Amino acid sequence: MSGKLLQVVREDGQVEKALEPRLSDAQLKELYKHMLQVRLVDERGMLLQRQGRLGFYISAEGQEAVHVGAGYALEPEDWYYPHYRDPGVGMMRGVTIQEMFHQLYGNRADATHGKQMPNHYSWKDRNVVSVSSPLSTQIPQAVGTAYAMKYRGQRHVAMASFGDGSTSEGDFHVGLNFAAVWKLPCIFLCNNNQWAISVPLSKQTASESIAIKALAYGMEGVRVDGNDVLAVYRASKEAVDRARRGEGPTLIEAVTYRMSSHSSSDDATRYTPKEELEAWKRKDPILRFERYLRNKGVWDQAWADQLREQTNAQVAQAIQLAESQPKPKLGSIVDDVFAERTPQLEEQLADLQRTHPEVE
Amino acid sequence: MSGKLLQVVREDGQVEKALEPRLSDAQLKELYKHMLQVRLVDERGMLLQRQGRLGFYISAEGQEAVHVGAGYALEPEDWYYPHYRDPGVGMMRGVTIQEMFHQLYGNRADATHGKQMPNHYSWKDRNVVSVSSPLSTQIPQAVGTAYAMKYRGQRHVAMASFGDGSTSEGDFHVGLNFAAVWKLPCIFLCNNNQWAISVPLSKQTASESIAIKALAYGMEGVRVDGNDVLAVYRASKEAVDRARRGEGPTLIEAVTYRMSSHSSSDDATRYTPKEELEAWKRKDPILRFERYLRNKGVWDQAWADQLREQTNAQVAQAIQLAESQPKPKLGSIVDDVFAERTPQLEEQLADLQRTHPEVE
Amino acid sequence: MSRELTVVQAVTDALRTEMRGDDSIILLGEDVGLNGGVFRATDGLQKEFGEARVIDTPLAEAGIIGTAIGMSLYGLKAVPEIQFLDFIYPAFDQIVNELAKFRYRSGGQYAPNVTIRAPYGGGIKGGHYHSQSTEAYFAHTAGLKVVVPSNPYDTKGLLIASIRDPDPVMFLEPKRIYRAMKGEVPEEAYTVPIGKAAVAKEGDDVTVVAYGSMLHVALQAAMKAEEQGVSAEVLDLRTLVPLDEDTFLQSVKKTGRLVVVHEAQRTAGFGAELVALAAEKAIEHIEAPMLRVTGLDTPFPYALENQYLPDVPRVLDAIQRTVSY
Amino acid sequence: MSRELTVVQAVTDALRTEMRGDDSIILLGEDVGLNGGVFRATDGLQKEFGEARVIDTPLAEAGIIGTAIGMSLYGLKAVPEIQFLDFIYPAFDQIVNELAKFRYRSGGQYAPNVTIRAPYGGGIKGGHYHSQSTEAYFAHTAGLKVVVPSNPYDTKGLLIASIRDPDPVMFLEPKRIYRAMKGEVPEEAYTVPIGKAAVAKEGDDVTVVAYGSMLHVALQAAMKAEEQGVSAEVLDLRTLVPLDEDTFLQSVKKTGRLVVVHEAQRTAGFGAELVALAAEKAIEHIEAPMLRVTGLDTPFPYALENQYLPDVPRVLDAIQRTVSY
Ligand SMILES: Cc1ncc(C[n+]2csc(CCOP(=O)(O)OP(=O)(O)O)c2C)c(N)n1
Ligand SMILES: Cc1ncc(C[n+]2csc(CCOP(=O)(O)OP(=O)(O)O)c2C)c(N)n1
Ligand SMILES: [Mg+2]
Ligand SMILES: [Mg+2]
Repeated sequence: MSGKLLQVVREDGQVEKALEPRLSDAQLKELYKHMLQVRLVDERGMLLQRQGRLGFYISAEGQEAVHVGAGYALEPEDWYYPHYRDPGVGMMRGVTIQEMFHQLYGNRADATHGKQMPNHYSWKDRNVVSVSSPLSTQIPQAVGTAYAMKYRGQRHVAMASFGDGSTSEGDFHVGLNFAAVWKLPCIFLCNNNQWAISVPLSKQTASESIAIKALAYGMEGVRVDGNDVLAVYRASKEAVDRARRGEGPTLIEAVTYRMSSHSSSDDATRYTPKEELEAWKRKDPILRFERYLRNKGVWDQAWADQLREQTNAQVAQAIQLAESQPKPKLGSIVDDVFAERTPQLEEQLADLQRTHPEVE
Repeated sequence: MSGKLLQVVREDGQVEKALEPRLSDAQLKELYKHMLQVRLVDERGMLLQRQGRLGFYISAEGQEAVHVGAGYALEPEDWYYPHYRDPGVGMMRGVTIQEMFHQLYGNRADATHGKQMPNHYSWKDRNVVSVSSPLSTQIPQAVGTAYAMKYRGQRHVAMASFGDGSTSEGDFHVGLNFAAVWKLPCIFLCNNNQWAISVPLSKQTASESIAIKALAYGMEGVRVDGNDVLAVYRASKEAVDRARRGEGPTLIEAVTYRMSSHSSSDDATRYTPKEELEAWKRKDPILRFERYLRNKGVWDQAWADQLREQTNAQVAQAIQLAESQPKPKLGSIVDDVFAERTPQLEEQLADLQRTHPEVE
Repeated sequence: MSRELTVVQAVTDALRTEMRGDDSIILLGEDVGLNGGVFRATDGLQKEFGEARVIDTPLAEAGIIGTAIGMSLYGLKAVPEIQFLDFIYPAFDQIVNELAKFRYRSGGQYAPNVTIRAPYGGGIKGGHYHSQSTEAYFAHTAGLKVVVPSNPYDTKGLLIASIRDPDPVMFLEPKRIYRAMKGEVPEEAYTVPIGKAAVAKEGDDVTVVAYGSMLHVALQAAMKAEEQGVSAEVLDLRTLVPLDEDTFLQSVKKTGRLVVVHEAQRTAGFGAELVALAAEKAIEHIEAPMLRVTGLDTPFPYALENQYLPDVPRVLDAIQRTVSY
Repeated sequence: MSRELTVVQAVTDALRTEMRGDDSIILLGEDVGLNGGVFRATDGLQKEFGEARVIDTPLAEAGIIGTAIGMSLYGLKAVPEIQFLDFIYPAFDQIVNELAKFRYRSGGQYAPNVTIRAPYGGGIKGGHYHSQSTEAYFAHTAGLKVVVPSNPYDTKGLLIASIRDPDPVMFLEPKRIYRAMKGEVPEEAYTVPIGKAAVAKEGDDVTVVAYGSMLHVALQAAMKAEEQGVSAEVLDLRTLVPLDEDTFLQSVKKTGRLVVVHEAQRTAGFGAELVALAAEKAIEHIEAPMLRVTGLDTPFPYALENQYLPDVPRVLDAIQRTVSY
């Protein structure tokens, strides 16, 4: 609970042997793959936005190790309530790059029928819950799901992911308090990237750390190096195991840094100190993990090159197909308000069809 | 910040000399007076409600030492944002028993024109803010007032009082966080009476204590015996002094017990263990303080008898006058929505006057 | 078999009946367990169904609704109680931005099945914070259904229908009439359909629309009007969203006159919606100003609550003004 | 002196002008300081007035509004910004139960002077959570004034009037037109009175009422109608509460026909209030169904936002339907 930061792999790639999780070489490569894929998708997403081909984009650059490490500690039946900066959990559960780009374009093939902004994914069959823009609302929701899991006697866990700024909202407090009182299998993952748009952590909270806030609820709190995927994995795995044993919730603070602007609508150079960015560049989680894999003798350059190439090709293809899709049908605008359209919605749709016969 | 409970006067009335605040005999008697007056007003209030003469009543029985001790550490220019269980702060600032009963009856002489339920006092000229039923809302408000005091360069403080259950609301979290980040002269007084209507503290939070929640905000937290008026006074005075020195906010947890039902609408025998109540009866704050005054040689039985008699007489007289007052005038129903009545409100009043010519 | 129950007993009975047959139903809220709710609406249910199904929550409405959503996404049917509607606002974000929009934003993937019960309305000397009628906030929030019963039979049937309904429902209980009347309530489970208004009294000269406790004020006023030779038809809306436009428009077209009664403040209240509908879809039948008898555009007062609330003289006055126009 | 400013520049200008003369004005909100607001509405103000007067708050709307109330009770004039109206709900309790009711519940003793600024409305491809128009929630909350400007000049004058007004004001800024037009804005401080609508275009055949960004859609539709020989009068409401009933009723009585346009969803929207008012107070003048052209009764969609929002064809269609009735 102290300010101590759990680190497994140092910046130079050296590992703290005693803490190294027991993962096979294949698993380690998987972790690398997930992080890299997130990075590559994000790079392209930001570019598309700048080209005016996407309306909006929000990137996880520099923070990939947080949700990839945590998500990797989960089973597919565990529910994930995402922050908007963690597409990797869906991807590691089988969401394709194509599916993602359909969502980004909000087209007719989008699984959510173009209902939400880019990056606000929803993958029901992967137990990844619909991303919400309003911050922290997912926290008490995850607690409710953990309650239901426990009530149904299942040994699954629910994990909620959010940012450092999000800890200031009432819902953070309320959710963690319920989880601790009910002693639920619920894990709270704070992506502490030091900023909430332009507001630095020092203006967000005066507490020693985010992890220490766990004390207010009588729950476990840990602080990990969020640019060290093995540290995040290790802490998450311990939390998950504890949760499955019925020992209650954990707050994980993963200390990382937002390497991009907040979103495509933001220009972080207006407010972030350049040196800070430079310093964090050297801590890049993907490069660090590469160093670790090299030291360990697991690194395979050909494999890495191919992975990069393949992913980029998938992305390119996904964009092409996504851009070729039409918009969702007009009728979809009144669907999914309720299980069934009401007469009022039918009437409003008919009105629209009458005044806009040109729209499909 | 630990679970340690600050106690100055033991249950048997013996004092911890090193901690005894330096108060004159006259001041000590004032403290006694304030507690006793609250008790006597409450006794009568509950009775009037049972007789059907008051619509509602909420009593501070057993908890008098909390707000009396804390309020006594304040100067009249310090603002008090009350819980609904602490009429004593207004009283020690000169609110008369008569004024209180006019409010309880919501009559034409009520300073708030019968706008609120009984016990929801508002004493602007005493810097005691209007009581609100929605819990915890006063917490961020007090923070805003403390901000304004600091902004205006005044050395005043704001104190917000609330219950243990109220710490579960988002506004508690939000308010304390703002206060700590802004390092304000603000004091948070938790009347931890162990219950929130029928919900015991163990179902409210799993944290070690309420005081420990201060750590989540990086602020001071203290835990005091809430049935020991000198302990509450001491902790509050220290917090006030710190605040005036610009050293930021404090969370005070005063551990006490609700000796009455939650309110006149509640029947606590449905859910509170009898033994608990019995055990706490022995800790009565007024009796304990009497023991202390006796030990100290300050007690004056004739004075105490007279005080009781006088207060009861004031109460009786106040009731008589309050009951003789008419209801607020019909027109008052549309006043104080805005600084001035809108045409709509004038029209709605005229409508009412037309359909109810009998109402004054 | 049926027996005489009050409205609040019908709530308890609905919950009990439905919970017996469906272990996915979970109740949660402040004081709903051991204490059986401050109005006793959940009396005895924790005893029968255990602490895991009838939960005394910490004191945080956002937590109550937020966790209810999470439970229901996992397949449970959550039936949270908000102790007074006045205290629902800390959960407003969870209701408006989450509960109401989950199905839509996820393209139908995630559809929380939550029925929020909340006692609402005035008449109990509760001042601003134990008397509010803010049904219009919810009616103006796409994705929520809004149901308000007015008698014991409907209370049970509508509450069961709400719990079974796959959509989020705001189930607003008129606390003023919790114990004001008894009525026959069958022992077994049954539903009263959501989205159907009832003609509480037939009539020809004017349509009076009400719901919840105001239905009874409207009915009394209609009886008085009858004495004066005016035949008022009284509709009990029962569901605000989705509205039973057919029944409403039919009546308005028949009588050509409309009076709407609600406790909520006038400006932008649900009464405006009803008048606007008639003004759009039945204007050619309208023969007189359409009137609203409502709470005032003020917070709910304490001492003058009887003056704030619509009463028989005010409703009668409106009826007379519209028929004599 | 005056110069051409956009709507968002007029906001900044109003704040700057007023803050120079009154050190009791405090701005607070998420990203309003160093970053000048995500829409740059407070650009440069922290630099000019310092961190104590332009505060980057922690991320909690309840804290922003709650502390604003506390500041103002102590005599400051707090002007909080809510980053998007969609994110105001965590503060809904502070607004509805506290800000709006403080004066009333304290019998006039405590009267918070808070002007809440919030960008609102669609048209920026923001989906459900960066597009909402929920002005009706606030219009239905006694104790709040609700102001919506539609052009740069009014923006500055109404914002200054709101800050000076002793009552709480919801100042809703139509973000879609933040930069859509420029207009003359005097350099000095001036006010545009709260509670007064403007006749944006005179006409005889039908009254079209709008506010905010929809005013421009209404005007365009009115121009098209003119081409077709229909003379539409267009009202810019500017203030929803307190409503300028006189101007509104005068126009409706003159034209006998009413079309209301707003982005908000239809059911229980503010359009219903306007229609209901006309149906109560001007029914004898009404010659056709009164129509509402509004957002749909759905959450705000992303891909189909242009279909959701009222546009010229829909407004024109309503105008035609009502005049040809
Ligand atoms: C309730 C709410 N308030 C405000 C916003 C606007 N907003 C979007 S992201 C953001 C900052 C979030 O910071 P943090 O939680 O640290 O997450 P990060 O973006 O840094 O990952 C803000 C203020 C919002 N989405 N929801
Ligand atoms: C927001 C809100 N939710 C619910 C209530 C109903 N309520 C009134 S008092 C109370 C319990 C308060 O407990 P606590 O904070 O411990 O204060 P105590 O009454 O014990 O002094 C509840 C639930 C309320 N007033 N406000
Ligand atoms: Mg952040
Ligand atoms: Mg308590």
